[in-house]
Amino acid sequence: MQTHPAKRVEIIIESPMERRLRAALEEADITGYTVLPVLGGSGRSGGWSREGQIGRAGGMVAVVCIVRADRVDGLLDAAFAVLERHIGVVSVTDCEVLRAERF
Amino acid sequence: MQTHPAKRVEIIIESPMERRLRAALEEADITGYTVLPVLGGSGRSGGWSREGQIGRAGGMVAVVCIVRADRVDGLLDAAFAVLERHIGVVSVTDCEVLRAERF
Amino acid sequence: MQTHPAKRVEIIIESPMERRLRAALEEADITGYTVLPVLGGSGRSGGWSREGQIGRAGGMVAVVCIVRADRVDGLLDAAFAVLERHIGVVSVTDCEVLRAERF
Amino acid sequence: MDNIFALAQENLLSPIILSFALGLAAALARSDLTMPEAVAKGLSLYLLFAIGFKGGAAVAAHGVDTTLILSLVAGTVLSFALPFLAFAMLRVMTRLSTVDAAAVAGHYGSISIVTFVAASSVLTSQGIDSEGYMVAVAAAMEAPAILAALWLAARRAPAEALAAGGGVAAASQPGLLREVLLNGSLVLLVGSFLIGMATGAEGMAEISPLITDPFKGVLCLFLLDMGLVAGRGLRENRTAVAVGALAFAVLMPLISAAIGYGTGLALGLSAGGVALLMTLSASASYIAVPAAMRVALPEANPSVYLTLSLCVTFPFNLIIGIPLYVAIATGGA
Amino acid sequence: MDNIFALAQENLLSPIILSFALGLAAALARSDLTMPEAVAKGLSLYLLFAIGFKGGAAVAAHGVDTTLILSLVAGTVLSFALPFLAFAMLRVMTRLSTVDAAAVAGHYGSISIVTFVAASSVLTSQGIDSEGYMVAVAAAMEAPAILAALWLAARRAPAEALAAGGGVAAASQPGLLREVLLNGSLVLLVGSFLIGMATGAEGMAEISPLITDPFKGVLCLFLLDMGLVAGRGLRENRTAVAVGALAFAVLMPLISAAIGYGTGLALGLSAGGVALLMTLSASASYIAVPAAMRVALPEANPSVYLTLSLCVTFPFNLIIGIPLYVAIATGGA
Amino acid sequence: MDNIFALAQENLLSPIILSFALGLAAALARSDLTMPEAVAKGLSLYLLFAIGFKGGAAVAAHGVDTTLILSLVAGTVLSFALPFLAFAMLRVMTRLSTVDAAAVAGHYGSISIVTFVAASSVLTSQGIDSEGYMVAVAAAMEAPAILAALWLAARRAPAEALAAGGGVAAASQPGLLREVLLNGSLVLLVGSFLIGMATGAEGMAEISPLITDPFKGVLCLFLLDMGLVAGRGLRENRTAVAVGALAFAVLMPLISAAIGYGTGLALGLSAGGVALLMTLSASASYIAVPAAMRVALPEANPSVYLTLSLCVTFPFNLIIGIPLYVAIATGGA
Ligand SMILES: Nc1ncnc2c1ncn2[C@@H]1O[C@H](COP(=O)(O)O)[C@@H](O)[C@H]1O
Ligand SMILES: Nc1ncnc2c1ncn2[C@@H]1O[C@H](COP(=O)(O)O)[C@@H](O)[C@H]1O
Ligand SMILES: Nc1ncnc2c1ncn2[C@@H]1O[C@H](COP(=O)(O)O)[C@@H](O)[C@H]1O
Ligand code: NA
Ligand code: NA
Ligand code: NA
Repeated sequence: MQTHPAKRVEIIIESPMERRLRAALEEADITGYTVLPVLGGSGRSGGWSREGQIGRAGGMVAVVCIVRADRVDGLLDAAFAVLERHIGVVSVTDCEVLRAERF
Repeated sequence: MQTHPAKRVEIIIESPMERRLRAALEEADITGYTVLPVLGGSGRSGGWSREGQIGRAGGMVAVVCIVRADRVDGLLDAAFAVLERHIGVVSVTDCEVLRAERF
Repeated sequence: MQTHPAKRVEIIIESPMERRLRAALEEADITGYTVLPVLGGSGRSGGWSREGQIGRAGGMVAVVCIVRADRVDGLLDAAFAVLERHIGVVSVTDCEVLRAERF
Repeated sequence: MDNIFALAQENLLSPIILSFALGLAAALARSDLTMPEAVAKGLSLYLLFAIGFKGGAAVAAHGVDTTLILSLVAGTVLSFALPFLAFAMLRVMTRLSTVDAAAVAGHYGSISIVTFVAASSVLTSQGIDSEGYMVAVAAAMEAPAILAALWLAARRAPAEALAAGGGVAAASQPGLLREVLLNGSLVLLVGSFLIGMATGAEGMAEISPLITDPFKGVLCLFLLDMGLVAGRGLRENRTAVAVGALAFAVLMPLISAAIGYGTGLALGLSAGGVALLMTLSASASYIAVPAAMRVALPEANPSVYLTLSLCVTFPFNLIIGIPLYVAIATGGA
Repeated sequence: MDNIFALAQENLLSPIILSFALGLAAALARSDLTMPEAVAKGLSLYLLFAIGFKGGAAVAAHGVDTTLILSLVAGTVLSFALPFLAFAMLRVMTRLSTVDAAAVAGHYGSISIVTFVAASSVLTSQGIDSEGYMVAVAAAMEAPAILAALWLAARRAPAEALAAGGGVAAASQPGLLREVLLNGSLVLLVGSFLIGMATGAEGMAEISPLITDPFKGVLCLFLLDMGLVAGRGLRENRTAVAVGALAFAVLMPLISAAIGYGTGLALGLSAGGVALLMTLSASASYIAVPAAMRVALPEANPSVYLTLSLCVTFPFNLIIGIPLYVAIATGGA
Repeated sequence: MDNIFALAQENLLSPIILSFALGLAAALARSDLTMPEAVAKGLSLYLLFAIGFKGGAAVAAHGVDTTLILSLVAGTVLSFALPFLAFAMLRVMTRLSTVDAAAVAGHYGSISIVTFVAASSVLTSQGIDSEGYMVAVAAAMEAPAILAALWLAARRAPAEALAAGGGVAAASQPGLLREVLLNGSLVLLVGSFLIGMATGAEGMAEISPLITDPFKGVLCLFLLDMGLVAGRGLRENRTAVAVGALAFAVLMPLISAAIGYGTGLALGLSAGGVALLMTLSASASYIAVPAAMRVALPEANPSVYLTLSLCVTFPFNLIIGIPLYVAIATGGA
């Protein structure tokens, strides 16, 4: 099956910032992304878990965004503007996609 | 530690189609996969979120499937037959696995 | 934007073993990771789903861990010591990260 | 006439409607108030279980009268027939593609169980009796409309549909019919109805502190969630729906209710039963049918059918429709 | 004898059993009816809290009699001893590997709290009193069986186990014992028991509208979910379990119940208390023990122990066992 | 004096406090007892809806007296002013950075709705009336403290904050104010208050079986969860907080309560109303303010403010504060 090269960007970000990240992505014309829930984790600021929490603070989400390689820089700039002062992790992986016309 | 090359296929698909995708994978002899929940996202058909939803329509799941490189084509054919007329995203990434005998 | 090479390790492991894996990672000085929920899946031991389940047994989680390449071996050793007798899948992917100083 | 206004006003000031309005307002104002998916599903399981069980217990108490079977048949026929009417209206009133029109039509033949629950609770408040088996009629009306929609899409849009790999193939999709007939809410509704029938007054006494006393309060919370979801839908899909379609979403329930009224009278249902049959006819699905459409008619645009059903017709029935149908059925109009 | 049949019939027609049956049927028919994991967990937290609290409040009301300590000791001993019997039976009746047999045996020494709850609710319906501290006995019986299972796996399967990195190592795994003793449901059960004891009738009066009135209804919903999970288990693991193992899963509870009966009489428990001890002995764990087995005996096949415990013994106890144990304990047989 | 001890003791033995203690103990002992996030959120939606509605219905019953507006103004002022006092105390008592101190100060100006709910339920138990609109005062006190905190961070820490891209920018962040004023719990609290006012006694009668009868029991379950979360927080952040900060977290509520006492008397509130205003002043936010701080002051360390607010001040108010405030307000001290 015919596949096409692309990039998979994964942004793990604090829940209270999710809305701002989505807005920033849309402003940068990145309209395709998927948000996955996160149960817990650990980082330089210690461990945490969502269990029993009711506030937004103290939670994270993972935003997965598949883009054509030439759009990665725009995406990273947009994401970084939101993330800059915040905790969170961004990784970029090479991938192949079906139906390239969608990206 | 000894690792072996493989492929990581990630299929983001509408919840109402999950059952059919699972059946198609199993028919194509792909019996190893993991299904992750999805909270929301955005695409050409606009944004959506699972919060407060009770129906299956209007939700997606992410199916992650790690396979030997020589089985990727079979997998993609099977997935594509289900996905063809539907929204959804398929990406394939190179990876290394432990315990290659399991794939 | 400046990115740096790193590795993305994804460990899909039984829920009852999550605590032990976290402890092992921390002992191996891997303090950055994120835990994602898993809805269900299928493997050599058959299919399963979390829906309606209340016990920990019969569930899995996905642990995503982004590390510098030189730390992958330590990570895999630590993970493997926990996983060895258990079901579960480990994959390692090349990636690029922002803010390399964090890893 | 006075009666309708009195009813409408009382209805407007009920905690149920106001909870819906609160959710709607919160979502439109972009508040981050949300109910977790699991909680919303839990509440809907509760409502289905409670309404099914109470219907069954009522049948056990009053016995099965001869109208039961006739009502089930009538419900099935209505559900299958109304989409044809809806489709014809949509072709005249809107510029929707055939596939979109067929999908929307399917929603209006089928039913919304929360609308039914809200109408039941209005009847209860006003001390109006109704046939317990109307729950079974509701169940009977869920699926036939889906078949009608698929048939419409396949018959009327062969070219379109075939190009897309289509409707015909879809209608004959293995497993779809089975999936629709065994969808979770239908199974729970029918199952708890049967349990209610089997255990009767005794069973009712045992679990009534769960399924009767807090019922209305739970319905408020659920409608709060419905308001949140509808408001979010409106915000995201403002532009998806043209004026003609909006008019359809208000006109269709009135016409369906009129047909339901005639049917109910012909069947000889009680005033309460007639009001419920009107409500069922007038209501539009937003759970079972959308899921089936995603599987079988993926080319149909979900923004259109969900916006019409959930964001227009549902609130219309809740606020204006139900008091109107009750007033008409009880001869108060 | 008549009494048993009357009880069994009444039991069969209770909303509780029928809800379980509905879930089972829905899952076997491949309906997509499911309860979200979070809701199922929420219901189980409610049940544990309510049953624990009510047990504690009952102890506060009736005082601690001398049998309390003896009953706790007896429960602990039963839980540790029954796996040896189960293991022996499994070796005779099935071809399970030693590790599998040990794991299954552990499940049958431990207890299922929902089975206990269902039995309590049958007693309450029939106006039969029981000792409030039976809840504490239930708690005491949860963990010892796990140690027995690990010991069996390590003693009897040294080669097998060692080859796999093993049972012995597992038994001495740091943290496992602690994890088992502090597992969530045990802590909640014991904790709410203590709260009930401390706050007594006054505390009971404050929260009884939550933990008493809707209790049975919530139990129905929870059993609906248990039916769904059991049905799915049956569907996926039809072939995992041989006839011998099935026979074990029906025979073992009867034998355990008989031993529980003797123990209960020897302790001088009330008829209700004897019925509950029989139920505890007869029930098999499907939460605490499976989780411990995944950690400590990963080589044991979960399809085997979960299918036997959840899909065979649990329904057997629910439908046939409980009315039988109650009838025997109250001398009705 | 006797009165306080009697109250404190009664309070200590209430199921509510003991449930919190159970959660705390379980988490500290590393039990895996947890409540799913969705269930905890569901419980908090219930509590907000119930407390808001009941407050509104009480206002509908007793009429709006002239003190209402004054109380809202007073609450707003308190919420904005208390952070300045808190900030000054933190600068003296601790070595927290300016940004951390500002963030902590914001938490103590704002309120904790569960603390308010717990105090209301103590008043109800003791048959002490209070103004229904105290719920509205609670709502009014949520947000102003956040502005005060941002202002403090921007004024006092220009260098620090600017280096980090900072506070000033943050305070002027588009959307933040709107987000705070429309945060979910605030909207639900105010919305259900208005619904309660609009539907009054009639609405209350309809949904009181959900929002009144099981209220205390649900509060127990919620506090169990709060205990679990607080205990986990303590375990993970033991070292994040110095002795000075701990002292602050106990001293500040007492001082705030004293100020609340004076304000309440000046406003002419009933004894119950004074107790509630003391409680609101003394309580510290752990939902709305932390979320706003993560957005606007990400440099502030969440371990510090969450530990102080949730793990120290919340239990302090629950166990010692509330009975003390009630005793003082009712002149029992
Ligand atoms: N190396 C990593 N790999 C995956 N997730 C990480 C990593 N580092 C941090 N995280 C996630 O980001 C959160 C905040 O990290 P930190 O800023 O290091 O405290 C953690 O709690 C994790 O959920
Ligand atoms: N580029 C993408 N990266 C990640 N997820 C995507 C992407 N495009 C679409 N999706 C997901 O697929 C859903 C449907 O996409 P679409 O068909 O473009 O409307 C979206 O709501 C997203 O959840
Ligand atoms: N190839 C695979 N790709 C992704 N997930 C897998 C794969 N194989 C197994 N899994 C996951 O690991 C679980 C146990 O696998 P197994 O040990 O093969 O039974 C499965 O239920 C899946 O959730
Ligand atoms: Na209809
Ligand atoms: Na047992
Ligand atoms: Na305060």
